[in-house]
Amino acid sequence: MVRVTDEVRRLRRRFQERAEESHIWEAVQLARHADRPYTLDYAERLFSDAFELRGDRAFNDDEALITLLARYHGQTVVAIGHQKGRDLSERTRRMFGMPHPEGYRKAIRAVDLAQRFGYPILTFVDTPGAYPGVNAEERGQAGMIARSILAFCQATVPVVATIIGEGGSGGALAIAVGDKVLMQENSIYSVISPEGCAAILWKDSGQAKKAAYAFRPTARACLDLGVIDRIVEEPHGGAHTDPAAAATFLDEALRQALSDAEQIPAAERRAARRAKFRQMGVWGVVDDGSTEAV
Amino acid sequence: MVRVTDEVRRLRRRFQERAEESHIWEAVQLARHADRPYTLDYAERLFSDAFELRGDRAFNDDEALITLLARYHGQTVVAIGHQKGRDLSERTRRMFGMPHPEGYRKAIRAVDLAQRFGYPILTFVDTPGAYPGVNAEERGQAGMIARSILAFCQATVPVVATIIGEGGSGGALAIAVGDKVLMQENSIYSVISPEGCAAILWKDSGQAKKAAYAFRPTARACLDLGVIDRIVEEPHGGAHTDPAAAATFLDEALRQALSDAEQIPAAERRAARRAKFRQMGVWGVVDDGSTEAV
Amino acid sequence: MTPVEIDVQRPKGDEGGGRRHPNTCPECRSHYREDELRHALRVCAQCGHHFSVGAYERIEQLTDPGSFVEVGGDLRSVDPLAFVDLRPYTDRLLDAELATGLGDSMVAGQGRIVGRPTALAVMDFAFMGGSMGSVMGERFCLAADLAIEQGMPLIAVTASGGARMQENILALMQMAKTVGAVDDLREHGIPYISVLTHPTTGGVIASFAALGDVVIAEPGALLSFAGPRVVEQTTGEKTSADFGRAESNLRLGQLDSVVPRRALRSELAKLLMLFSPAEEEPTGDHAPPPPPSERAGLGPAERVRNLLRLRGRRG
Amino acid sequence: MTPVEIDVQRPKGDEGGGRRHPNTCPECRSHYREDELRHALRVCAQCGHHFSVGAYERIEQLTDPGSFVEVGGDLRSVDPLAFVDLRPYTDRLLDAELATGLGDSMVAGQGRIVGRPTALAVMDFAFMGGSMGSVMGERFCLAADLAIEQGMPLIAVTASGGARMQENILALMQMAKTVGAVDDLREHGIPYISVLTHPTTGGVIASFAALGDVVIAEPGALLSFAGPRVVEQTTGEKTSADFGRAESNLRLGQLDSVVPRRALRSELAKLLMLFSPAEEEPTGDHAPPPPPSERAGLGPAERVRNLLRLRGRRG
Ligand SMILES: [Zn+2]
Ligand SMILES: [Zn+2]
Repeated sequence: MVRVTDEVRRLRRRFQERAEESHIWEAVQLARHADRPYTLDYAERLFSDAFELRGDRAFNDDEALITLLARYHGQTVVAIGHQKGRDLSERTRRMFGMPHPEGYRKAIRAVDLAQRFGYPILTFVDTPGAYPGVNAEERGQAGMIARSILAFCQATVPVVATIIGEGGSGGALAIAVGDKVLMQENSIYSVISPEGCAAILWKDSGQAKKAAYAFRPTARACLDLGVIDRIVEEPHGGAHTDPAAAATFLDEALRQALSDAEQIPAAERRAARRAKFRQMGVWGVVDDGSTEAV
Repeated sequence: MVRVTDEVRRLRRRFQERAEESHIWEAVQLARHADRPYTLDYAERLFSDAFELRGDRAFNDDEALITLLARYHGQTVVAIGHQKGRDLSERTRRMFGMPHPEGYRKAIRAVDLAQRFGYPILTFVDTPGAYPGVNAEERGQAGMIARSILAFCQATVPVVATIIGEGGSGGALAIAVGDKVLMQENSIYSVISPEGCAAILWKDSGQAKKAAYAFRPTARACLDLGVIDRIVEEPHGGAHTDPAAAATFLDEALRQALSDAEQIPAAERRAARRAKFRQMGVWGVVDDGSTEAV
Repeated sequence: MTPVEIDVQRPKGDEGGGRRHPNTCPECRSHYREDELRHALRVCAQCGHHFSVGAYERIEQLTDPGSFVEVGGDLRSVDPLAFVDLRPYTDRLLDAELATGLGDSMVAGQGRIVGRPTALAVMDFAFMGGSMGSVMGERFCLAADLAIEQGMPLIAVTASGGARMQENILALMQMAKTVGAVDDLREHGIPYISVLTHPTTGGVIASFAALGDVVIAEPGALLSFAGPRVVEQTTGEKTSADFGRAESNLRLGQLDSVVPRRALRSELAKLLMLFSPAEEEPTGDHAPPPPPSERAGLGPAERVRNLLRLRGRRG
Repeated sequence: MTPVEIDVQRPKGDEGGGRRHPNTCPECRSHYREDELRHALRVCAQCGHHFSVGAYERIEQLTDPGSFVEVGGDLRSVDPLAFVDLRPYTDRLLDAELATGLGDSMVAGQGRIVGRPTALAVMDFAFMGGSMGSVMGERFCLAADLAIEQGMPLIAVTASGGARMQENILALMQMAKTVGAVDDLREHGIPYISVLTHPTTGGVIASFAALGDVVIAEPGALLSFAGPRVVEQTTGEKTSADFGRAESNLRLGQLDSVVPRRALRSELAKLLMLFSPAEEEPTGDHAPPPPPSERAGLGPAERVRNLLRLRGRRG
């Protein structure tokens, strides 16, 4: 009695067929690879000049999230990205790419700057999630994530978001609401980490692999579900095997996506972006006539 | 050789003549009188309904500055005011009306709300100044005052500011940029407290009375200098002798000022408010021909 | 109990374990008959503890009798990912609907509060821990659509453990989708009041719930992005007893007000008045909340019919 | 020394008292000839201490030779309040002009940096402690006007103890007036870069100085609303050695960057490029700062002539 569309049936069949595909766990591992290129690695290769915009003008400068004013193919853009660290000291300083509210406040400031000068925004998403600490909570982690999402909704400049590693939960989405959303081939994007999902649903975080198979945080699943617009190729073996090649693939995809986003008239862009996300979701309708099972 | 206008000469003569008028120090004392009505005392009498908007959505709720959504003569307004305390406990809680950055951030939030819904803004200024503590500084006191002033500049809704007690320095100005600026008869408005001025210029804060005579923080001087638009009458002996009567005088002045501010077309209001403050200041011009001494 | 709850539920007064009766106060152990608890708006007469309130009962508490009309009541979650953890998602959905009589974790529609029309989006924690999936997101958007179409405010009442893991990335996208609806409200100058009840955490508090033009909460409600258990397990930090509680959130600048349930209807009526145009002076009488009665909108008969259909399908 | 300074000056390395020669480094006691210090951009070769730089010398350091044209140079402070403290305000003004050769605490105008046109508003701490009165406020607005009229960015370089008490409420209003100019820049989409140097406090940091689209500071600069002495005297709190310093402000989120003086010109050139339209690719060469030379704009002869006039008037 719940009427579902052919599209839902197709999705279910596709996912059931691919139940054990090895790529899922491989992607989880590659997305988290210690040598995977981070935001600044791509910034160095993509931008001819860059100036780091630091600080939230309220509390501190959260180095887990960086914002840049940068020149990209002769055009000024604002870049916003999570930033993990390479060695232990940098990892600690950057909190493993997990922002506090101040990081999102800085992102909002960067969006505001882009908006005032009409600069396109490029975001690079790579976080296990927002930092789940007492101080972060006390300073309004939830509200600041919400306000960051809202800032991206309100922007009338072109926004292209790319998941370049871990797209973890609301902490990722906070800077991932774009006119175009891309995912690198071996990046992951999910509502919770596989470990977190396993801990809750299987009552055992050791079942992360099982959880990953079940909830499919892969680029391919996201594309199938209409959540992203394009998968960006990586060098064979993953982006870390050849960062320069990965940057070249990313560059080509970003230029195309930016060009597509720029086609949308500025006056319609906010409504169009809203409409894009409005259609995300799958549901059925209770219906007297139908006999279709989910 | 510095050419000055007749207006400057008039001002100087006027102030020199009034050098010792007793009202200056009386106003300083009345403005700080322990029983003087505060923002909430007027809010109770002026508004038929009110809902307190609390919190800066970032760090805390600064009770030295309050913001209200309120109904004023059948129209919804946003009210923003410093709030001193009556007894020691309330005074401590409200930091004697001296806001931290969070207070100004809350004010900015209230301005944003007013702006989005087209509600006029009424402000009530009554502070010795922004709180000069280490924590306030570390959380960006200066920048937040600047951003609050900017928010008032940017608003396109009508803004009426009234100095109801102490208008102390940048902490007062942060919420005092209005289309119309009023001062109660016995309120004061100055760049620094008389004590602070005395401590710096006379090297002796005990010389506050002398400083007050010199720098004239009175409503009359502010009116003469073009800084305010109107002096609001108080009951004989000061507002504290009859708060209800003081509220009635204030009500009449606010209605008139609000009505005047509403005459300015919304599209011109931001530029008009900017122009109003742009003309504040007095200077001379180096000129070959002139022989006029300052 | 749904899986989501383990993230957000902090035992209150009964750490010793053991299932308490749902009508026994977890704070003071007072026990109430169902009708007396319902009549008391599910507030403990002894200690003021606020029990959970279902979506339809909340709507009864707040709106004028007979004024509520539901939208999107025919939407149902499906299972595009063919998600199976310890049990299939489709089984969990069916159980939730059978147990609660709800089609999902939010009821959307419009009604009147002391005479003033308003759109409503009310969550129910009993449906899979108030988790946010595709249906909840769409229902919230439908409520926002109503508000925009008819030029009336939107009031959301939340209770949620966060996003629904079984819909994974689609659940996450509901954060963007619902915030987009808030953006739509803002672009149209429509007032939006958010009422946070125990618990509101995860993806819900980090999206539309935090973005009310006015944000109020019920006393004692846990309101945080990460629940206390996640914080302690992930960071090793200890959380205090008032961690994430409404009162802490008020002190920390995240809320405009903490309003006891008995005052909620009149406070919302005042806000609706304040957000109404200057010409329109308040006309409604400030009557006390209507006595509990049959829920408005979709009738119980129709609800049961839907349930039977679903059961029939699975049987 | 002007009165304002006692608010902001924290002795550095010479608490023992005693006047040091202005070309003796307060940090490491190295002493420099005037020409070598000037050539070194007034940065101590031994320890990196940044000495104060006058407004015209700063303009020389930053702009392409001969490119600077001043506006508002003929404005002079007057004394509407007939203000007398231990000395009349008019005497203080005259002394300041004679001592510094400046008409007030800010020089405004336009110039080019590595070929890119920009408006400039540069403060001088030597003129009454860089205090902000009516003339400074108007000059800042004139610089903003220039930027808007010619569609070029505005760069402000600040050094100030705050508002000028002798103009009392008119000085306070310069905060609103200069922020209004920033609002004007924003409404016109004009980039605004704020460079904060030691010290920038009080009404200046709490108005236009804090509002740059990009805010950078020189190393070690004291940047606070209340100076450390006021904080300690008013609240009884102790201030640490790094209280209000540029490096603290960077850590606390108030700055985008702390830029050593030697890198300032090239960093500003990069920002001017980044803020330039997409069509226009950078053309200027990234040449090193020009050697010290006669200041651009209003010539020294003219400046001296003005001084003599003023002196003549008073004599
Ligand atoms: Zn109880
Ligand atoms: Zn040195």
